[in-house]
Amino acid sequence: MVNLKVDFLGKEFKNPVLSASGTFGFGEEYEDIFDISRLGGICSKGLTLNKKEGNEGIRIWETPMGMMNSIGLQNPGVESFISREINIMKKFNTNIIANLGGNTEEEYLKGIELLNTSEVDIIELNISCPNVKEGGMAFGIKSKTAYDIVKKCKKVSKKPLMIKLSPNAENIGEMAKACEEAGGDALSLVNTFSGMAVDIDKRSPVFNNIYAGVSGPAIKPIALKMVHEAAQNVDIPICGVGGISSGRDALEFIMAGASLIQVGTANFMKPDICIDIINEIEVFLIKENIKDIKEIIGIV
Amino acid sequence: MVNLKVDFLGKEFKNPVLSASGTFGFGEEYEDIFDISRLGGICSKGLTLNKKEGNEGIRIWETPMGMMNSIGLQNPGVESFISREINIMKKFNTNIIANLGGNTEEEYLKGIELLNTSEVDIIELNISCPNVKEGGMAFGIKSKTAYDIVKKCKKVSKKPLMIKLSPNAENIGEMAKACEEAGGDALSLVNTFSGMAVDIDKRSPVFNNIYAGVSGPAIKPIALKMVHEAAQNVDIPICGVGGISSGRDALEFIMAGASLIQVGTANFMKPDICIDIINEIEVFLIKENIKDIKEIIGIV
Amino acid sequence: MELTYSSIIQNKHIVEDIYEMHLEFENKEINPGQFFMVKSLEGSYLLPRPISVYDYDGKILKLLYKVVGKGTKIFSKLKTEEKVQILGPLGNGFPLQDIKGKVALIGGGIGIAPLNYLVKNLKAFEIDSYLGFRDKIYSLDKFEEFSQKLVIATETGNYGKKGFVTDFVNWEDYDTLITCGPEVMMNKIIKIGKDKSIKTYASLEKRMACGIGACLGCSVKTTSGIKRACKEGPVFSGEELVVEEQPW
Amino acid sequence: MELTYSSIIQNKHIVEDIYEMHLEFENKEINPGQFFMVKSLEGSYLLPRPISVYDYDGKILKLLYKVVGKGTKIFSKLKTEEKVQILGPLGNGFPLQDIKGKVALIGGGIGIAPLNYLVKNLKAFEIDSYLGFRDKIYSLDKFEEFSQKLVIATETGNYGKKGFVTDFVNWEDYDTLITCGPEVMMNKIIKIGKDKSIKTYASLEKRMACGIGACLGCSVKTTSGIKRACKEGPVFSGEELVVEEQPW
Ligand SMILES: Cc1cc2nc3c(=O)[nH]c(=O)nc-3n(C[C@H](O)[C@H](O)[C@H](O)COP(=O)(O)OP(=O)(O)OC[C@H]3O[C@@H](n4cnc5c(N)ncnc54)[C@H](O)[C@@H]3O)c2cc1C
Ligand SMILES: Cc1cc2nc3c(=O)[nH]c(=O)nc-3n(C[C@H](O)[C@H](O)[C@H](O)COP(=O)(O)OP(=O)(O)OC[C@H]3O[C@@H](n4cnc5c(N)ncnc54)[C@H](O)[C@@H]3O)c2cc1C
Ligand SMILES: Cc1cc2nc3c(=O)[nH]c(=O)nc-3n(C[C@H](O)[C@H](O)[C@H](O)COP(=O)(O)O)c2cc1C
Ligand SMILES: Cc1cc2nc3c(=O)[nH]c(=O)nc-3n(C[C@H](O)[C@H](O)[C@H](O)COP(=O)(O)O)c2cc1C
Ligand code: FES
Ligand code: FES
Repeated sequence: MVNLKVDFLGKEFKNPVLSASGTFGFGEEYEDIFDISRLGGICSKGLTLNKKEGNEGIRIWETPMGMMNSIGLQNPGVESFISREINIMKKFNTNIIANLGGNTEEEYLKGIELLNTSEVDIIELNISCPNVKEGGMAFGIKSKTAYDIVKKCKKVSKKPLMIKLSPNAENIGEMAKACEEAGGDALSLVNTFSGMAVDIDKRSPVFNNIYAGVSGPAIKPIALKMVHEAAQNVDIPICGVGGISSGRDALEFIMAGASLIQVGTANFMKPDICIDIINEIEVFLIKENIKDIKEIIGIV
Repeated sequence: MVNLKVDFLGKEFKNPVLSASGTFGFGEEYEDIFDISRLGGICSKGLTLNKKEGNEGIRIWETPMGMMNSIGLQNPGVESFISREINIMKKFNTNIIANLGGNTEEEYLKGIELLNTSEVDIIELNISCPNVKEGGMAFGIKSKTAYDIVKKCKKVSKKPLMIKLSPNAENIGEMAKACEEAGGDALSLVNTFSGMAVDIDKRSPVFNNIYAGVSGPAIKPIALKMVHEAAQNVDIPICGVGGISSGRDALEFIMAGASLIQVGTANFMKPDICIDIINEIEVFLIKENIKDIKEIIGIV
Repeated sequence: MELTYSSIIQNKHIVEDIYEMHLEFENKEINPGQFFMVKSLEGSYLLPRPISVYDYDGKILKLLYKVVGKGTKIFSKLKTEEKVQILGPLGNGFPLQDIKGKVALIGGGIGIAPLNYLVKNLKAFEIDSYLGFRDKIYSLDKFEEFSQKLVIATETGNYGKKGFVTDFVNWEDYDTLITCGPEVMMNKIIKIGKDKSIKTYASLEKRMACGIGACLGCSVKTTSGIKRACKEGPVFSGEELVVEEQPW
Repeated sequence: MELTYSSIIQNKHIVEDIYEMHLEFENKEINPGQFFMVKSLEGSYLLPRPISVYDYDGKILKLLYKVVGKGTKIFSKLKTEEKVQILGPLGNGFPLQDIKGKVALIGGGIGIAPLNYLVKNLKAFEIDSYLGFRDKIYSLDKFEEFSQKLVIATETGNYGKKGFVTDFVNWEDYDTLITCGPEVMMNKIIKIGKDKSIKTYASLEKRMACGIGACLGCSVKTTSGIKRACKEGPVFSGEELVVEEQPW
């Protein structure tokens, strides 16, 4: 038997496959479709200190082998999460990653303080959501800004902090390094790319916010490059995200330096795709006679 | 009849559809396939002062609705272009845009001096090729570096200068502005995105250079956003490029602020696709009762 | 609800851009108004497409669909015995137990699809059906069989009355209006329902990614907050919908 | 060379992952060794695929292809009467006028496709054919008809001799070696040709985007500089190839 287990920030992951934030709710909707306890972990929908209703207008748009979304961090707020949604996640017997966004420093810090007392395994600090105006993403563009917020968050956090980077960062290598230096325990990347669609019949942007986040297989080669670049620049572990829809895709990210990977948009294409991906990774390791997945993390 | 003509840097373009640099050679290979004089213009293969042999190893890789290339600016050099290839282009009776790359300031300046005496209509200054190590792209990442090179090029150039921006620029709005302030006469964007592919069977990167340029429909929403952002930041005209494969795509770019558009990767999907695109634009204008394409440039 | 790969029993062209697909799908319970996320196995698109249940008899799942873009175009080319990925049944469906009194079903174009499976399950009620088309008519059988009155209108006047079908409804005759069709039509009916205090139900079409409530892409503004068309809908009562701010 | 949309006359499964497609394509001139860029009209991929001419009689263009990935998989599902986009004939083809003396055609697997159309056009020469397969054999007719000697080898020993077909060639017997197949096989033959001063021609497989010489994606290193496999190739003489540095 091959070993798919990964140790990441002191937590054991059954396998390197996680569901990505915002594409998997809090897990319960997928319960009827497959056995969620098979996942390495689940990243919660992006949380904010206070409940958010999200954006108006069209929220979903298909693009060539990709999609755009402008959900705008609709979520019940951290307190509700701790008293309600986390209990849904707990019963799946896998790692719980709370994805936390914010518009201000205080929001992040208060959110973390609340999460400190909860049973989440890791906090994924979302400094990269392109869909809220004031914008978590504001923190994720310039390395210096990111450094400052991560440093402060790290000070209050009792949970391991995984910083979720934006592909819109000015310089991904520098950004990765800044987050490491600020004390980030791990990195996840990438969040969605800022993109646009025009409704030419109406002669107006499709999205009320004009820009929206691009995800899916279309972005895979660019996301993979960013993961590789980040891995070249830091020593903290990395969770790779962006367009993964097969075991081969996942293995590309792992070889490029990701210890774990997240599956986002592909869940919509085939809601049990995470299981396929876990199986394909396992079959590859067996075929290639690789005893332990750790042997190939970052070998490229 | 609707008017598709566009005046761009003092040149008349029959219509806004150009073939993009590197995907159309110097035009001659497409001659058997369609009437090239129907194009608004042709951007030459990227030229450098001296002949280049290009990169070793795999040069082409398909990605989901996109492709990666690592040609590495294989080209005959500016002098050969002026004495030979330009004559091929001249017989197509359309605008000739010479795409010029370089590794050093001198290379750019000398290249421009040679082109000054030629019959090219516009020089497209490629500060964004990700596939040469020393890299034209080095000039296209930081706004300040771009400003400096554009300023110098502008001083020697007797031809209108269209600056081709990289989507890997740290800040596309700022970059656009910097190129305008340095005297750039127009902008074209985007060049290819830096991306990566891993051959998991060989456990090595697919490309000898590790990273390569991503293009095609996959990048369209991101490229469109960048064109819109640039258009919001400058007053000089813009030529939109990136993933355009239909008249509707072209119209999205035009409405987002592009006066002209270029078709690259889509030429490989269907070698006469530029003609389809011109026809589709015309049909749209007729149907929507738009008399002149200029009415919709930048209306979004 | 389940994810499965169903064989196509037939996939036939009905008229103009309208097709009907029959799928193997045995022994499930499906409420009228529910839908499936449907995806062909090959094809250059990413998201499954939401399609309503047009009819179901415990054995064969019938879908009626209109070719409007890439996905439905690919559907129209699928052949017998090929498989499609389906996820469902999804959504709430029409609240059969709450529907009262004399009912008008008002369908526009392809919006008649969910009403077709509804009309036969509303047997116990007094139903009049009003169906509007642009030019060609289709899929009238069930409405003829189960309605007391059937009014057809076409915009071109080619069949039935000429004009919008909503022009031929005597609103005061009804206790309940049930509608599915173009948004302008549904908005109009919801407004009439509100003005005249007639109970209305509308089945909304929103762009969807997951179809199961996980992505929050299909939000609908209601008087009791944001709801998900795929989970708390697609059927909403007119009263709870905040129509003015709906982008549909 | 032209861009056209050809109807599929038939598209049949031969053996294992090998298929044969027949296309309408009338009254053109095609040299053995030329190829077409082939693309299905629907399907989730972008670049056309280069496929050699397997046979042509002035009316029907025949292609023999192996399903290895996404594109060829989609090809294998295409049905009679569907259309495919084809661009061609492309490339140089084998230099019929230069081929001299006693000739060995050495094909490996699907690499026999271009040799099949070549063998019947080399009628005037003395030809021996050496065909290697992994396990199953296919498409031997033309080689039987037009070769003086036909040697078959399979890696499994299932048919013919057991081993690599190159193990059964008596190199000194030939003036010209013509090969198409896996890169290791072709490299070996080119090397043997160089060592023994036998003229060799190899038809190379390089990844292609445009197929017509415009993108410079298919570069081949030769003693006289970089050449394009799609334009100056795909057939190159062994002498001019710089094999050591070829990534194939
Ligand atoms: C609950 C529900 C039930 C539906 N039932 C039916 C039915 O029974 N028969 C039928 O023909 N159509 C039905 N529709 C509409 C159908 O989903 C769209 O026509 C279809 O998704 C269009 O896909 P396309 O690829 O052909 O078009 P494209 O325009 O290429 O689609 C692009 C994207 O937009 C989405 N989209 C486009 N139009 C619509 C729309 N009107 N509603 C929702 N999403 C859209 C697509 O799902 C896709 O993600 C239903 C929609 C919903 C939400
Ligand atoms: C001049 C020429 C003639 C050929 N003739 C034939 C033939 O007659 N029959 C046949 O079965 N095959 C032939 N091939 C190989 C054939 O082109 C590939 O097997 C095919 O492109 C694989 O496509 P895919 O989508 O199935 O595989 P994928 O691996 O999914 O393809 C991904 C990309 O890689 C390229 N690619 C993958 N393998 C090859 C390869 N071996 N050569 C070139 N590009 C490749 C594809 O074109 C595509 O762009 C020929 C190749 C060349 C260059
Ligand atoms: C509908 C949708 C909602 C998302 N919501 C969030 C979110 O709340 N927080 C977050 O960090 N990322 C969010 N993302 C980004 C994904 O987690 C992931 O980083 C991105 O989509 C790239 O991965 P993919 O290509 O596999 O989807 C969302 C993505 C989608 C498609
Ligand atoms: C094979 C290939 C070669 C290219 N060579 C050049 C080049 O020499 N100079 C340049 O400025 N851009 C070059 N490009 C970039 C294109 O001109 C274009 O900017 C980019 O591909 C995005 O457009 P597209 O998505 O329509 O292809 C090349 C692109 C491809 C695919
Ligand atoms: S479509 Fe995902 S929540 Fe409704
Ligand atoms: S494939 Fe484009 S030059 Fe050969």
